[in-house]
Amino acid sequence: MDSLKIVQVPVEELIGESWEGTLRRLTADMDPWDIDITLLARRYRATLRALEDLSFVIPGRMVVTCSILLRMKSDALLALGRPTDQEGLLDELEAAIDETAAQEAPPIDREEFSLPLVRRPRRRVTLQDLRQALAGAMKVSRRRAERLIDSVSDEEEDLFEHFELGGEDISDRLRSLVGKIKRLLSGRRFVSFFRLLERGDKEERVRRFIEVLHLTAQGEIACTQEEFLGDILISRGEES
Amino acid sequence: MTSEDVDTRTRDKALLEAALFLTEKPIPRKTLASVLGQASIDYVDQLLEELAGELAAPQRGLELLRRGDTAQLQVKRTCIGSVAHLAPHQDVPRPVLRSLAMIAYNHPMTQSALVKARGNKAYGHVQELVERGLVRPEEKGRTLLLHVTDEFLRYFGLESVEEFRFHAEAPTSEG
Amino acid sequence: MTSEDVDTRTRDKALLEAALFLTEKPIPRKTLASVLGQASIDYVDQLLEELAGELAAPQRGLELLRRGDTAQLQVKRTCIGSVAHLAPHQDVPRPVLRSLAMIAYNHPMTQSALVKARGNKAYGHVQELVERGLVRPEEKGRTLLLHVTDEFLRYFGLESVEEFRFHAEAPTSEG
Repeated sequence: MDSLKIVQVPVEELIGESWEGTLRRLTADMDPWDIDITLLARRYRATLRALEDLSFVIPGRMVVTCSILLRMKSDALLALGRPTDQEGLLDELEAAIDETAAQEAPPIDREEFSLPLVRRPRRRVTLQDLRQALAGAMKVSRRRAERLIDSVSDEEEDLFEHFELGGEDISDRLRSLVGKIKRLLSGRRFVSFFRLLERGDKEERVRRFIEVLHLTAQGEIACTQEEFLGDILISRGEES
Repeated sequence: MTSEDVDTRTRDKALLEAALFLTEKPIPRKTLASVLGQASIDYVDQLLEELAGELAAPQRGLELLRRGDTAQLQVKRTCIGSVAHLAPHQDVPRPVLRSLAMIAYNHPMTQSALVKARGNKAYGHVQELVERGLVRPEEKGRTLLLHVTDEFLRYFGLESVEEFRFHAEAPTSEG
Repeated sequence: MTSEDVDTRTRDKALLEAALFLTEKPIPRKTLASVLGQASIDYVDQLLEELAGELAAPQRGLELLRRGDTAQLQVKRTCIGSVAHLAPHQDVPRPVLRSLAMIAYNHPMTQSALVKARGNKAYGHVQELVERGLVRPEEKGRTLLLHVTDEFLRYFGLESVEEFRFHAEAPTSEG
């Protein structure tokens, strides 16, 4: 008897069927003196699954019964078959269930025992909200723009002024940077400008940026910037 | 009553429904009065009364819960079973509900006995249940004696705590 | 129609109201059908229609919002101004609303311009706004041109998007 056949049991019989009733039904074709606990456990689980598929409420006792059957099945498999009979099985189950139930809080019937439900109603937004949102958005976007401009102009004032273009070690630095970029690019099409930074301070950023410009001019690498003031994506140049 | 009064009353009833729909907590009559533009409490009561009457019709799924000075809309008990699963913020967490069930079942129950049975989390549960007005603590020596409240009975539509015990002991297979 | 049908219909209307009251999000008709015990979509439609009719009365503060395959109760626009302060949660998150306001103000606006102004999160906002039917994207070269929809105008009770611009530019002290 598989889960399909269980579903074929008239629905009105399944509704409200007690765990004892289910056991009787599932063992009806077995020798009462030789209950196959492995088969029974499988059938019982299939019944539960069928009830679940039908969206039936599954009483806690049926779940307990099933878990006990599974435990008995594993015991039986370990002991290679423990003779039992239908009535004895029922007694044993009943005792086990009473014991389990006694340890638990009293059964809760969902219908009878459920608190009023909490809602988190969300209100629709008003024109006034939309208007305030616009003011907020404008303020934030202005700040964003100012921040970006500030950061660029700060760098120009503080650093470009004192920056020595080139310098003695520029070719060495360019060579080592090309090596680094190639390593970072292995298996990739692009590498972010930020990956080239170690400390990430303004001075390093400007220095790297100028090196990147040099390498771009030499055709060693190519740069794209999709977004204004956004990240610079570096790819292999035509010369490399 | 002039036709303008009728119009005002109509608008106020709509505002009352909107206010009750939007709040997630019981709303004081004073707040409702201010929503209606500084109306009198008596007037608010009249409108609440009317609303409660309309909600009593069997084709309505909500009811007006009046408690102390507050009002709140809630799903009728007869409908809860079919729709509870739709509420994303489930009422009381299941462990808290279990502690409540235990208190009701052993009513009155000492907090120490509850903690013995349910573990240390039960202290938090008691606090939550007291805040919700479902449990009333009474000092008793070094522990608290926990009672369920009238509010508890009303919530579950019970006459007495014994009735809960009776329900709890009924075989589940009959449910 | 037998009296039993009438009773079932009465109960179903109550369940429908309860279900709509409980959910925070638009609820698919299929879900409503299953709340009514595997009712047909046609039947759900009939009941929704009836409910919408009842809510249209001026003394009701709610209305039924139907979009696509879903239904949702919401406070009428005419009432929301008086009760909005009672609800801590709004149905469009603030950052998303800011993006929407910007699109409406600069209508139509390219997605790239929006992202420039609002940052990368704006991609997500646009997606949410499109899903809610408040914004309609139109492909334009490599970016999208964003339009507000008729649904947007209806939601805010506007005649045109220019009206919003006018509102937005009015001195705030009047708001």
